[in-house]
Amino acid sequence: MNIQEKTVTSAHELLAPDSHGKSSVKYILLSLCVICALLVPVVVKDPSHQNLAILILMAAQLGVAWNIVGGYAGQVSLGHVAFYGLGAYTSTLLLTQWGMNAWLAMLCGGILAALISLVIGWSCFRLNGHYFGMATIAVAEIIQIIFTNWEYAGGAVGLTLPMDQQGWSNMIFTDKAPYYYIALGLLLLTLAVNYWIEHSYLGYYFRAIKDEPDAARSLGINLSRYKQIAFAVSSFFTAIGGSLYAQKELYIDPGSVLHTGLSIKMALVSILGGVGTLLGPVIGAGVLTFIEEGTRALFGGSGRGTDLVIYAALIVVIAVYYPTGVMGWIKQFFARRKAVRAQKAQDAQDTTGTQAGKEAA
Amino acid sequence: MSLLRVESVSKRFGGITANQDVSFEVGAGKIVGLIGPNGAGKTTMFNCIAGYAPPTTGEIWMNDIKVSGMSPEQCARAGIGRTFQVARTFTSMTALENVMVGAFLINKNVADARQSAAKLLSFVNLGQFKDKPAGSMTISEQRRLAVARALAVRPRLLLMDEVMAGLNPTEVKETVDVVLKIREEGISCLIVEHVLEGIMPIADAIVVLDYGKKIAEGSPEQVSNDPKVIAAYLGDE
Amino acid sequence: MLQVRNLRVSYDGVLALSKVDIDVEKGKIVALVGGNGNGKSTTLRAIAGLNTADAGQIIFDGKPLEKIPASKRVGLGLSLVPEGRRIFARLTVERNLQLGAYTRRDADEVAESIDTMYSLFPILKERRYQLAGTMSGGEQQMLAIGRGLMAKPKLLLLDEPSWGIAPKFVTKVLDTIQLINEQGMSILLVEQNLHKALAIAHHGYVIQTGCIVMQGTGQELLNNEDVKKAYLGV
Amino acid sequence: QQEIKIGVIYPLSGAAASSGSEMKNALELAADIVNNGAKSVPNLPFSAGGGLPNLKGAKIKLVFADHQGNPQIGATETERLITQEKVVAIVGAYFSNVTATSSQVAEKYKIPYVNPESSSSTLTQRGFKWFFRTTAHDDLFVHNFFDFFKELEAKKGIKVKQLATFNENTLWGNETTKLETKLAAEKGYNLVKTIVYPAKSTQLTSEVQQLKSASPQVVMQSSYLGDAIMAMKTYKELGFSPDMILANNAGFTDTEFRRTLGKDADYVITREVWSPDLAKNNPLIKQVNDLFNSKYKIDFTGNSSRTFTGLMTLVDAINRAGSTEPEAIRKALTETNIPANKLIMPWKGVKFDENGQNVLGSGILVQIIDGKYNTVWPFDLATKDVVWPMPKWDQRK
Amino acid sequence: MSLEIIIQTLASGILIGLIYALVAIGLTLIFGVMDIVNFSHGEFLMFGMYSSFWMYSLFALDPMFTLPLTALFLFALGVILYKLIIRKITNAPMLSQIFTTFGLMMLFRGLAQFFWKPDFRTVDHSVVSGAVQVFGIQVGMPQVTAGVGAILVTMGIYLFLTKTRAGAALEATAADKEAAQLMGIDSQKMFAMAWGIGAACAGVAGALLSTFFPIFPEVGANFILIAFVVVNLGGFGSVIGALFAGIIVGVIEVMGGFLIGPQYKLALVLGLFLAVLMFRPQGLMGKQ
Ligand SMILES: Nc1ncnc2c1ncn2[C@@H]1O[C@H](COP(=O)(O)OP(=O)(O)OP(=O)(O)O)[C@@H](O)[C@H]1O
Ligand SMILES: Nc1ncnc2c1ncn2[C@@H]1O[C@H](COP(=O)(O)OP(=O)(O)OP(=O)(O)O)[C@@H](O)[C@H]1O
Ligand SMILES: [Mg+2]
Ligand SMILES: [Mg+2]
Repeated sequence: MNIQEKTVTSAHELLAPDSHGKSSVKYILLSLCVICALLVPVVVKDPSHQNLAILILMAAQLGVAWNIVGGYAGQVSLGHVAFYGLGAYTSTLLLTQWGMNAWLAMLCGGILAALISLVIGWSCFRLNGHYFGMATIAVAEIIQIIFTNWEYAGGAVGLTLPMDQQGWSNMIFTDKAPYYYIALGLLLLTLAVNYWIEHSYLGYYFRAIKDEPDAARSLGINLSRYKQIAFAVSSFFTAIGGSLYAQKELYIDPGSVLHTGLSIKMALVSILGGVGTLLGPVIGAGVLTFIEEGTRALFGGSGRGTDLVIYAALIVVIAVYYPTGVMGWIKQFFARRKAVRAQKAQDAQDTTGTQAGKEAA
Repeated sequence: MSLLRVESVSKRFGGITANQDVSFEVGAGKIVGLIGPNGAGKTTMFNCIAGYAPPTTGEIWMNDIKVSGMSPEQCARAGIGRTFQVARTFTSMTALENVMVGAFLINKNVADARQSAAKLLSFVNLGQFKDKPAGSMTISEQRRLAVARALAVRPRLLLMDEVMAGLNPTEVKETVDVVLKIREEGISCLIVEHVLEGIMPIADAIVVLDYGKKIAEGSPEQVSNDPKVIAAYLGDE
Repeated sequence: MLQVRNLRVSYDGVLALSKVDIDVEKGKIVALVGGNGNGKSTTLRAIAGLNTADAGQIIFDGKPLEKIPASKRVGLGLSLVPEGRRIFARLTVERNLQLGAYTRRDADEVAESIDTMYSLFPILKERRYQLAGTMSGGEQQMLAIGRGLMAKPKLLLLDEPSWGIAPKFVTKVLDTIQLINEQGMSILLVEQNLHKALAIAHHGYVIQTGCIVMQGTGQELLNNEDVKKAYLGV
Repeated sequence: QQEIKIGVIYPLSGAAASSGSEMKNALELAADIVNNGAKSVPNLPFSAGGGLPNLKGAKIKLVFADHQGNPQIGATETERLITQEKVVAIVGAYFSNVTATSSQVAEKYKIPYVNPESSSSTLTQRGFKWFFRTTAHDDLFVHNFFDFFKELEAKKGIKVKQLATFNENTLWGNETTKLETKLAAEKGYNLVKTIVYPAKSTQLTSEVQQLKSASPQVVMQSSYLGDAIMAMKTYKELGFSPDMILANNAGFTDTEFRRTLGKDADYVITREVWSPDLAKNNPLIKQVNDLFNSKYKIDFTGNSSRTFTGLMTLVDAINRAGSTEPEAIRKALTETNIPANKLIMPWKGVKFDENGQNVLGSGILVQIIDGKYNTVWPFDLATKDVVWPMPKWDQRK
Repeated sequence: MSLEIIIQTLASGILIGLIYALVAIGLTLIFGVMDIVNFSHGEFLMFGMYSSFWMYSLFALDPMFTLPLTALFLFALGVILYKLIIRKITNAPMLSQIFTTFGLMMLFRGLAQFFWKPDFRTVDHSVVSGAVQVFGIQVGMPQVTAGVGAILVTMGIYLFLTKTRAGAALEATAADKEAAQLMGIDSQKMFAMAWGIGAACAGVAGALLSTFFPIFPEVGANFILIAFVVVNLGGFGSVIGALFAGIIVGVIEVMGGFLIGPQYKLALVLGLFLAVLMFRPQGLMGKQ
């Protein structure tokens, strides 16, 4: 199996491709990005556009969370929707049935998902590559069946959140702006954790496990422990993303929060942006959501599925021509530029060299 | 005092017996060569010691710790470092990062790990490849990288599987120097090697396997004059 | 029989070979020597078609090879025993040998060749139904050589055939190489066991950082002071 | 000239696209009638054409959106329709779970939402102010079943005792199962088997085998088309013939159901809301259906006729409001009172209660006989007598 | 549970299982040779069904008679798809391969809907219809035909892979593409062939199914998950494994549905599949 994803080492490299010294530039750039992001709801007033921005943030957050286990640690989970659904269901049930504070409920959902991921991981991590991916699909599918048939959780009918009980403690709002800030905050938090992991020994361990698990063991790395750490962190954030979905749409059912297609989408977001890179999923989410919403707005009314055809065709084209995602493409771009520059320098040297030679002769 | 004790180890794969009742010892700070014809069971013995393939019968001890039956990662923690006959480098990482992964076992701090990894790379003469992706290094370079990586876990015993294969005599000499430096650090080495110029001059002892059985043991001179070894392995030259 | 002119090859933009010229005459053994990472394997891979050349010509039997894919070159009589064995790990030993003769049509002749390989490397016969991947390193190397010979090529490219082979057998492998050469097969040999390799080679090339820097008969090179210092550890 | 934008949101692609496209046709027909008139149906409101009289002949313009059967997309698209396309009202969304999320968005923006065909009873229990449903819901439909049994016994002397339910496992099938179980117990029927099967099964052998072992008199079934066809084929294959198959619409009323199964579809009774043979009582039905058929080469179905009616109800309200102000439309909707003879449905009219539920809607039961749907209940609308029991498979010609 | 019911469920399980196997074999073949999981495989099945349907409805040709044609179409489709798209991603990372075939899945569904409408279609009068009576139980004639067809095709593929030169070449390419080239095997040709045969298998399965299963653009979705389970359970790349796994899955599904409750039948199959993987991580017949 070919899991040798090309890895761009860090956002650092990308933001300042050939300047390790200029880290202040990097921080200024980053803060600029964050400030811009903070201003979006102030500038963009149209709720539908705000909604689009939220969708991008939510997709990005899921992609970043998935990337921890699927990208860095190379354990391609195709059943992450299980955690998404667990998060959504847990927080919704705690909120509606037990009157718990929504933020606390969200946290509980995350913790529960992380715990369950430990159980799943314990049994599935013996499997390699496609077997692992398939097993995660199976687990997600089983969880969907359980929720579909579980009366307490609303079964196939689903659960509704009280639309009229708005406020911060219930995390229910009429306006889009609060959702936007929550989604943004969540994304930044996930990114921060991801950044920390990437730059700590964990990041190195994850990549080692992905490249050569056998060799990693000879260096004292307990494979299942570190895979489980990656899986649990990833599930935690995925579940929180699920809770946010429930809080935003105010209605969940197995078809919407436990749908296999969503697992794939989480992976798609990362792949499109660049697997195993910090900011890849964010870019991927932007691109994917734009294509998705754009094609639907333009062609969705035709009634012939034209939007899907175009969307799918675009996906195929991107996958075929940019297999390492946007980040991979950017990296290649810089690498090529560097090579060209080096070549030029070389040529210049050669000519001066030969000239010098001639002169000497 | 001996560091590693292999006590009547046998290893069977289905019908094939790769090791049969093999016992030997590696003393602290010694270099021991493990030689024998192809298929004699040397790599298999490594796998037994490093926890990759537990012996069918017999026991293996590191000082007072019984390592047979432990997992590879436990063995690593018990002080056994190893390289593989097939290089198995982390191909998406740079040479330095490869070594850093090993260094984290001792110290989880990234900056510290980077520093000690850089030292180790120079130690095995790969200093100039620091930032080169490991996947684009030649196979023999990757093997030396694997030595640096294994050293990063600060083992007391280092198992090296054919790190000198594919080197020309000059390069073999360089590598021999590296091995001697490793011994100076107080690390014992158990070396599987077919390049005899690389092992005979420096080994404190040689163990010879044939068809899974130990057929000889002793100093390099003793072994190379042993008719059984000549017949099975060295050939008459 | 083989002429390599001005060969230039790169990996992801990084130059591995900058200027390689090699000639192999019919019925000769030619050795290519050089230090670690200097481009020996890359040269062989380019000749076999696994790496595409950025520039230069490879002419085999009077035919330019640039446009011919690797798989078609085998049919022309060019076979490579690659570095790192590359045997089919999940297939049996015998199946590996059979696949070596993929371009040959006559089943009886192929069976005969397999027997020849078995007599050359008895361990292969003993393990004919074992999965190749579970063989020991040296056994796999023997299998790789045997598989390369099965194609009955006009020119055999050997990349470090003695890698991981026990001393007693190294002699045998090199003897075998000489033997098949005497039977008419031309050979381009990359080998680190320089004493032995140069001893059987009719001609030798020294490659350094992707350039051929020296050539001569095997004996000339063996006696050359620079070669001695750089490669023979003297 | 003013143009009134109405957002319509349906599953135009994905698994339910086939129903979606049918409903889209019905909507386009309705819009066309309102805007351009239709002489052949003089009795239908707005058939004079020329747009809405009270808004100076304003034309209506439908803005279509595709929700792909996905609740989140439903919500997103509704938001887009409201904020980008500035529609004055929404019609949608067929799937109950999508209706749930998309109507929530409309509620938030205070935009009227007319739902012509989602049957989940919970939708009108949410206390929404802007949500109106023209069709009757599952609650009523299931009650119809039991009314039917009672009347069968009273008027025809047929005793029904042993029931089994056989429903698919999405929202619709689950709600139905719950109600059927409850009512069976309340009304003293013996429910011998309750089966909930996963939609999109590749085979239904074990399900039918279970039914057969329980040998009920009546199987009450809710299935979409693919499953419905497969179930019937499996019944025949395994020789399972209860006295009655009482289906809950959906797959069993699809044109393809009869075409595929041919004679094997006969004697199935299914709940409907519409049937061409009702034209006997209401000429409008035939007239509008002919119009539909001439344009799209298909007949109305229970779905498309309801969708048509939903849009017409909304148009009626907008016209009475005389304004495109949401609040005015909402008020007009609450005051809706369309008499039976202005509808193409066998209903007593359209009139909403405080939850937005049409209280005058109802269902009918039709039985397939000789490849045609015949209304068999309510008995006063019936065009044919119920065939009971269904002949055994091996005794059919 | 009476004997009759046992036999009946067993028979139904085996028959549907054989279809699963046939769908899965194409998938396992493509995977085995190229290490690519083809998410659009269900759509090959769909195309097979539509091919039968159109020849039936336009020219009144029975799906059984047009089966070879359908196989041929699908073979061509597989080869063309390989040449146009898959060839470019042979060396791409696994994830972008998943991405591609997933995109193809959506694309094919979309195209089918676009051109053929989302309606359910059926072949209502095939030469194979009705039911046959064996051992006191009834089984549908179309199902029996499909089952027999599936066995024949599976055997054919198995013999092809093990007994022919091309089969050996496929196996070698699967093991190591570069080394296979060194043997003189044209790996491009082999990959194209794998896609062709894989698609043709799905096509045959589609043709066999078309006589008793409704045809619609999304029909692939009904089978693909099960096909994946079968491929895994049998062991990626193993044809015989897929055959056995298909039958096992079919039987478990039908039996489990009867004994435990239909709503859990899929969960049961998946649960069992996970349990097997715990003990044999490489599937029943997979190589490690
Ligand atoms: N997993 C396995 N299954 C079956 N046989 C095996 C397995 N692993 C090793 N063997 C056999 O055990 C024997 C010993 O193999 P081992 O790799 O230890 O040899 P070695 O001494 O390292 O040889 P070399 O010098 O050629 O590397 C060989 O004959 C090999 O075929
Ligand atoms: N797959 C690859 N990607 C990138 N660079 C490579 C790759 N393979 C080889 N190289 C580089 O090309 C150069 C020549 O390598 P090559 O393998 O031809 O050397 P060699 O002479 O065969 O060395 P050795 O004696 O170690 O086998 C080296 O600098 C190596 O780093
Ligand atoms: Mg070995
Ligand atoms: Mg080399």
